[in-house]
Amino acid sequence: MNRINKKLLENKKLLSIYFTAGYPSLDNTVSIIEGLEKNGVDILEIGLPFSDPLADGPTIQASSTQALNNGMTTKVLFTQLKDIRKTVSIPLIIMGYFNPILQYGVEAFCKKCQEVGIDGLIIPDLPVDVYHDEYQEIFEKHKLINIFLITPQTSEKRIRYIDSISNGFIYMVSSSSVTGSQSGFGEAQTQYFKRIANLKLKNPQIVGFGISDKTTFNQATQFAKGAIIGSAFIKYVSEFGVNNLKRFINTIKD
Amino acid sequence: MNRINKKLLENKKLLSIYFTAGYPSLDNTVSIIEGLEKNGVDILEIGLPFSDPLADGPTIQASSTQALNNGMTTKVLFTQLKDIRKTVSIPLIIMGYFNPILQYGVEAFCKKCQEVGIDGLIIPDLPVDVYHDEYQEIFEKHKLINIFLITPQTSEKRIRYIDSISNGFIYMVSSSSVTGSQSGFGEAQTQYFKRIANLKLKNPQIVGFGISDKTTFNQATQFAKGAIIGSAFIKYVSEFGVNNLKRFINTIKD
Amino acid sequence: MSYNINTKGYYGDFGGAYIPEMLYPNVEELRQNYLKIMSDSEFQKEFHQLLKDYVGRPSPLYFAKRLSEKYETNIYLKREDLNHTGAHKINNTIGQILMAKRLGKHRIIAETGAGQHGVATATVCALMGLECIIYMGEIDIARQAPNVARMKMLGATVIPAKSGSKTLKDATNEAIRDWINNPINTHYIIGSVVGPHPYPDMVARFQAIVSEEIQWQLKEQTGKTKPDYIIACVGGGSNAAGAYYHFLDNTDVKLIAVEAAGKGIHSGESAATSVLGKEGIIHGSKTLLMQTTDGQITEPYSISAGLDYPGVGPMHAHLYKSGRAEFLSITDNEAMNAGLELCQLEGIIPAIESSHALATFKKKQFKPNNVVVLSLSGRGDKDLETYINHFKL
Amino acid sequence: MSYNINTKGYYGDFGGAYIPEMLYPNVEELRQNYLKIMSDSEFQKEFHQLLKDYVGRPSPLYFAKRLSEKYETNIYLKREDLNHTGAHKINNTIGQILMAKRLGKHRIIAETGAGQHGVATATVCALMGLECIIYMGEIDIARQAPNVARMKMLGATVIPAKSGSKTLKDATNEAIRDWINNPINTHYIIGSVVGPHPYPDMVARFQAIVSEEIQWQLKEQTGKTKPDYIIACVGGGSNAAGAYYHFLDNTDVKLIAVEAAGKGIHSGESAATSVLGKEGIIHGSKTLLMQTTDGQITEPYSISAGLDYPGVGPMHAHLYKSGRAEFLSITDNEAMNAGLELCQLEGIIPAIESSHALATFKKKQFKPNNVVVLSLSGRGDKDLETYINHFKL
Ligand SMILES: Cc1ncc(COP(=O)(O)O)c(C=O)c1O
Ligand SMILES: Cc1ncc(COP(=O)(O)O)c(C=O)c1O
Repeated sequence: MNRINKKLLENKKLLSIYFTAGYPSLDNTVSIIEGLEKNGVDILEIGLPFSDPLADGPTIQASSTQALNNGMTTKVLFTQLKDIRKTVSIPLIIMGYFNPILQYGVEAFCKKCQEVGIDGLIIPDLPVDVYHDEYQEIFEKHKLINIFLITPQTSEKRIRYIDSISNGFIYMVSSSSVTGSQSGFGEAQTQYFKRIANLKLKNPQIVGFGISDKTTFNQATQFAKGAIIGSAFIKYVSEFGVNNLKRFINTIKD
Repeated sequence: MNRINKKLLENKKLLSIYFTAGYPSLDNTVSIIEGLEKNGVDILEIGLPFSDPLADGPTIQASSTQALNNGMTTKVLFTQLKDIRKTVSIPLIIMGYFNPILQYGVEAFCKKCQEVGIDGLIIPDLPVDVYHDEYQEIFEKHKLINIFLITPQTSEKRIRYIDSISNGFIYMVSSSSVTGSQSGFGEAQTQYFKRIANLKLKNPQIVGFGISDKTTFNQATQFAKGAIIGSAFIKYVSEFGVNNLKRFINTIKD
Repeated sequence: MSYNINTKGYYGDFGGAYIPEMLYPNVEELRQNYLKIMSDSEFQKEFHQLLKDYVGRPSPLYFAKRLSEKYETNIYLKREDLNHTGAHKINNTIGQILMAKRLGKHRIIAETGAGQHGVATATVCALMGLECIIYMGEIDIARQAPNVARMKMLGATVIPAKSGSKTLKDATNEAIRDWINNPINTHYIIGSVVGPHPYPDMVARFQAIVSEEIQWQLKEQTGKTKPDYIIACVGGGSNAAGAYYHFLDNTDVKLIAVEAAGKGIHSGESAATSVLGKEGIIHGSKTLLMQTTDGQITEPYSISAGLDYPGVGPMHAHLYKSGRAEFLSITDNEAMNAGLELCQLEGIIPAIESSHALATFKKKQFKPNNVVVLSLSGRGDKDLETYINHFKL
Repeated sequence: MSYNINTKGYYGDFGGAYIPEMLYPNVEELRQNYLKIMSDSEFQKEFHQLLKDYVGRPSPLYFAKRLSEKYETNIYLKREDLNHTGAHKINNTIGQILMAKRLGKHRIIAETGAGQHGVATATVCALMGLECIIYMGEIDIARQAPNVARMKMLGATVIPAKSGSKTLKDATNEAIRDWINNPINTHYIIGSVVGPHPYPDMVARFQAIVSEEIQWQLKEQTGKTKPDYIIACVGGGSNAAGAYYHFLDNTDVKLIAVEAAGKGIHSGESAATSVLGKEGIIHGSKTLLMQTTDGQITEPYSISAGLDYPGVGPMHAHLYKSGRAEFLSITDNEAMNAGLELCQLEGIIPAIESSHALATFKKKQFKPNNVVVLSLSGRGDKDLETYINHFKL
C-alpha cells in the first residue's frame, strides 16, 4: 500500500507542509524533510520550483525564484532525494508545474520519483482529462498517486468525477485564491467545508491555501482529514532558517 | 507737382534709402532723415514697423521688432514727423504693411501723411486691384503717390497694367526674394533689368532688394532710374549708430 | 444670402488676397487652376481613392451613447481622429499634394504649429516622393518634440522659425518668405482655411469631404438628412469648415464654433478671436484677428497648440459677423475636463483642440430629440504629456 | 488536413487548457458559451456595428505603390494601424467586452506588455462603463509611460507586476492570479491567441475580421480572390491569426510569419520562438516556447515590446510544425530600417512590431506578378522614442 493511503488511514487530523526545494539554500531539502518528519508532520509536499507558478502567491513565487537562482533543477532535486528513504518514512509528494516535468519526460520523471521513493504528485496545471487520457497509466505503473484540486467553484458533478479517478486524497483549495492570499476563514469557507464533507466522497480531503496557524488549522480540519501549510512555512524559514522547525510546528499543533 | 515726380525728373541716378522708424532708438527718425538728406540721398522710405512683415528678411524684421519694443506706433511716428518739412525737402515715402494703416483708418492715415508732408506710400500687401477699387481716390485726394512692386515673375501684361495706374515710379524687386537675401546680381538680373527697360514704361523704375554697395548700386542703375537700399543700411546703423551716415553713403556713391 | 465664397474670393466682407507682388504669380497660378483641377474627374478619382485606401475614409459617424445619455441628447462624433496621422489635416494635404503635382511643383513647403499639419504634409510628400520643408517656430519645436521626430522620420526637413514670437504665426511668415524666394518650383501647403484666396476656399473644399460623409452617414443611421447642430473647434477653421460645408446655406442646421479662451477670455492669455479680434489683415487675408489698437498682431495663447492662432479664416469671420454661427469660448480647464470625460465615457482620447468642442455640452443644453454632430478633429496621442501634467496622472 | 482548431481545443499537437483547477470554472464557462454567443445574430450585429462606427473598420487594404516598385512586386498593406487605439488589438477587445457583458461580468482584467492591449482593453471598458484592471510589468510601466498614461486617462487601474522579470510574462501570471481570486464577476481579456482553450480560438475568430476584409477588398481592387502571400509579425500571434484566418486551409496562399530575432537569433537576446523554442506549456496552452532544458521559461528580448513574448499561440506552433507557414526571424536593426523605409516611401510610420514584417522584403524575393498582403498591425506613435534614439533623429 502506498504510504499516502496508509497515512490517510491513521485516526488523526493530518498536518501537511509544503516547501520549495532549494530554498532558502540549495541544499536545505533533506534537512527540511527530516526536520519536519521529526517534528510530527504527516505528509510533505516538495515544491519543484518553476519560473512562472501561476497558482501561487508572492511568497511561494519569490521562494521559487530564489530556489532557481540557487541552482535548483529537477535533476538536482532527484540527486538530493536519492537516499531520502534511508531516513524518512512519511509520505512525500512532489508538487510542481507541468512544464518542467514535460521537459524531463513524464515517464522518466515518474520512474525517477518511484526510484527515490516519492509517493504522489500534485501538478496544478495538468488538467484532469489530460491526465486521465494520457498519463494515468504511466503514473500508476510507477505507483504514483496523482492528487487533484477542487475549489469552492468546482461543481458537484466535477467533484464526483475527480473523486472517481482519485485514489489518495483530494486537495481542497480553501477559497478562490492563489496561495498565501487568505487570512482566516469565514462563514463561506465553513459552509464550503461542510458541503464537501456531506458529499461523502471516497477520497478524504485535505485543505490547502490560507492555513497559517492553530485557528485556521483547526477550522480546516473540523470537517476535513487534514490541512496543508505552504506560504506560512516559507515565511518562517525565510526569517528563522531551517534549524528550529519545532518552533514553527508548535504554532500549528499542540 | 509732387516731390517724387519732381525728383524723378532730375537727370541722375537716384539713391533711395529705407530705414525702420524707431530703430535703433525710438527717436532716431528725424536725425536719420536729416542725416541722409544732408549726405545726398534722393528719396527716403520710412518703414512703419509691423509685427509680421512677411516680405522682409531677417534684418528688417529684427529692426521692426526692436522698433516696436522701443515703443514705435503709427501715432508716435506722425508726432515725430510733425515738423519734418521745416528741415527736409527730399521726397519722403512711408513703407508699411496694410494692417496698421487699416487700423488707423486709411483716410485718417492719408490725411495725416499729407499734413506732415509725406509724398507717397509703399504698402507691399495692398493688392493693386483693391487699391484701385477702394483706395485710389482717397490717396489721390491727399496727394499721395502709391508705389507698386514688380518682380521678375510679373507678367508683361500685369506690368503694363501696373504702369497704367502708377504715377510715380515702379518699385522693381531685383529678384524673387525677400529683402536682404541677395548678394550681388548675376546674369539673370541683368537680363531682367534690360527686359524691363525695353518695355519703355511711362513710369521710371527704381530697383530694390539686394543693393548693398557700389557694385550692386551701379548694376541696378545701369538700366533703371535709381536703387533702394534697405537691409544694408539697417545693418550699418545697428553697428555704427546714426551719427556718421556719411561713411555709409560713401560705400555706395563716390 | 450665401455663406460660401463669392467669385471675387470673399466671404461677405472677408477674404481676398492681400499679398505682396512677389507672391502674386504663385497665388494667381493657383487661383486660375484650382477649380479646374479639382473638378477634373481624374483628380477626383485619385483624391477619393487615397482618402479611402490611404487615409481610411469614410471616418465613422459614431453615436456616442454614454455621452448622449449624460447630456440628454443625441451626440454623433465625426471621427476624424481615426484618419491616418490622427486628424482632419490629412484631407487637405492629400488634396494639395495632388494639386501641386498637377501644377508641376516638386518642392513642398508648409508651416506648422503643433506639428499636426507638418506631419500630414511630410506624410503626403513621402507618399509622392517630393521634397518637403516644414517651418515650425523654435519654441514649438521644443514643446512638440514627438511630432518633430515624426516629420524627420518621414524624411522632411524641419526649419526653425526664429523670428517674432517663434510660434505658428512666425512659422507661417517664414513659409511665405520661402515661397517668395522659390516662386517657380514650390507649392505652399497651407494647413487651414486661412491665407490669401484661393487657399481658404481650396482647403474648405478638400475638407468638405467631412460634411459630405456626415450627410449620408446620418441618413443611413437616423433617416434624417441633416443634424440640428454641428459643433467644431476653430483654430484657423479648417475642421469646422469641413464639417459645416454642405450645410452652410441650410440654416435649419445650427452651427457652433468653439474657440480657445485660454486662461480666460480677458486674462490676456487667450485665443478667442471672435471676441477679442477686430477686422484686419493677417497672412494675406482680410478677416478677424487679435491685434493691438495699433494694428500689430498679438500673440495668442491656448493650452492647445492647434488653436493657438491669432486669426480665424475669412469664412468664419463671416459666419460670426452674419450671426450664421454661434461662437463659444472655452477655457483650458473646461477643455481638459471635457477631454477626460470623453476618455472615461467613450474610450476615446481626443486632441485638446477637439476637447474644446466637447466642452460645449457643459455650456449649452440641447433638447432630447436634437441630433448634434460634433467634429472630433483629432486624437489626443500628441497631447498626452499635456493631459498627464494637467491631471497629474 | 485542417489548420484550424479541432473540437478538443487543439491545433494539431498544440493548444488545450493546462490550467489549475481554480481557473476551471471560468475557462469552462467561456468554453461552453463562446461559440453560442458569437454565433448569435444580435452579438454579431453589435460587434460589427462597433467595428464600423467605433473602430473605423473596414481598415483599408492599401496598394503601396512606391514600396511595390522598390521590391518589384505588388504589396498591399492591411492598415490595422488606422484602427481606433492604433493597432489590431482592438478587434479582439471589442469582441471580448461584448462577450463579457453577455456572461454577466462587470469587472475586466487584462495583461499588457507594450501597453497596446492594455489601452485597447481600457478603451472598451470605458466604452461599456466596466471596471478595468490592467496588469503590467513594473519594468514595462517605466518604459511605456505614454501608454500607461492613456490607460489612466481612460479610467483603468494599472497594477505593476513585480514578480519574476517584471515584464509581459509576469503581468500575464498576475492577471491569471487575479482571475483565480475573482472567479465569479471577472472576465479576463487575453490580448493574443495564447492562453488556455478557448482563448486562442476566440481571439482568432475576433481577429478574423481582418482576413474577411482582405478577401473582398482584394477582389474589389484586383479581381483576385486570394493573395499569393500573407505576411504578418508574430508576438503571441493574433494579428497573424487574423490575417491568415480565412486562408488557413487554402494552401495556394503562402503564409509568412515573422518573429523577432532581437540582437541576433543566437545572441541570447532574441524572441524567435520557432527557432529557439521547444514544445511545452505556457500560460495554460501547449505550444512552442523558449525555455531552459529544465523547463523554466526564459526571458525573451526584442526592441519591440509587442514581440517580446517567450511563446507563440498554439495555432502558430502548428503552422510551424506542419510547415504550413514559413517562419522568418528579423533582427532589431533590420526591423528598424524597414520601418524607416516605409516612412519615407509611403508616409506611414509603422509600429516596430509591424516593421519586422516589413523587413521580409529584404530577405525574400517575390515575383513581379505576386500579390503580397502584409498585415500592418499597428502605428508607430508608441514607438517614436525608440525610433528617435535608434536613428538619432
Ligand atoms: C486636431 C486638431 N483640431 C483642430 C485644429 C485646428 O485647426 P482648424 O481650425 O484648421 O481645424 C488642429 C490644428 O492643428 C488640430 O490638430
Ligand atoms: C502593433 C502590434 N503588432 C503586433 C503585436 C504582436 O501581437 P500579436 O502577435 O498577438 O499580433 C502587438 C502586441 O502588442 C502590437 O502592438
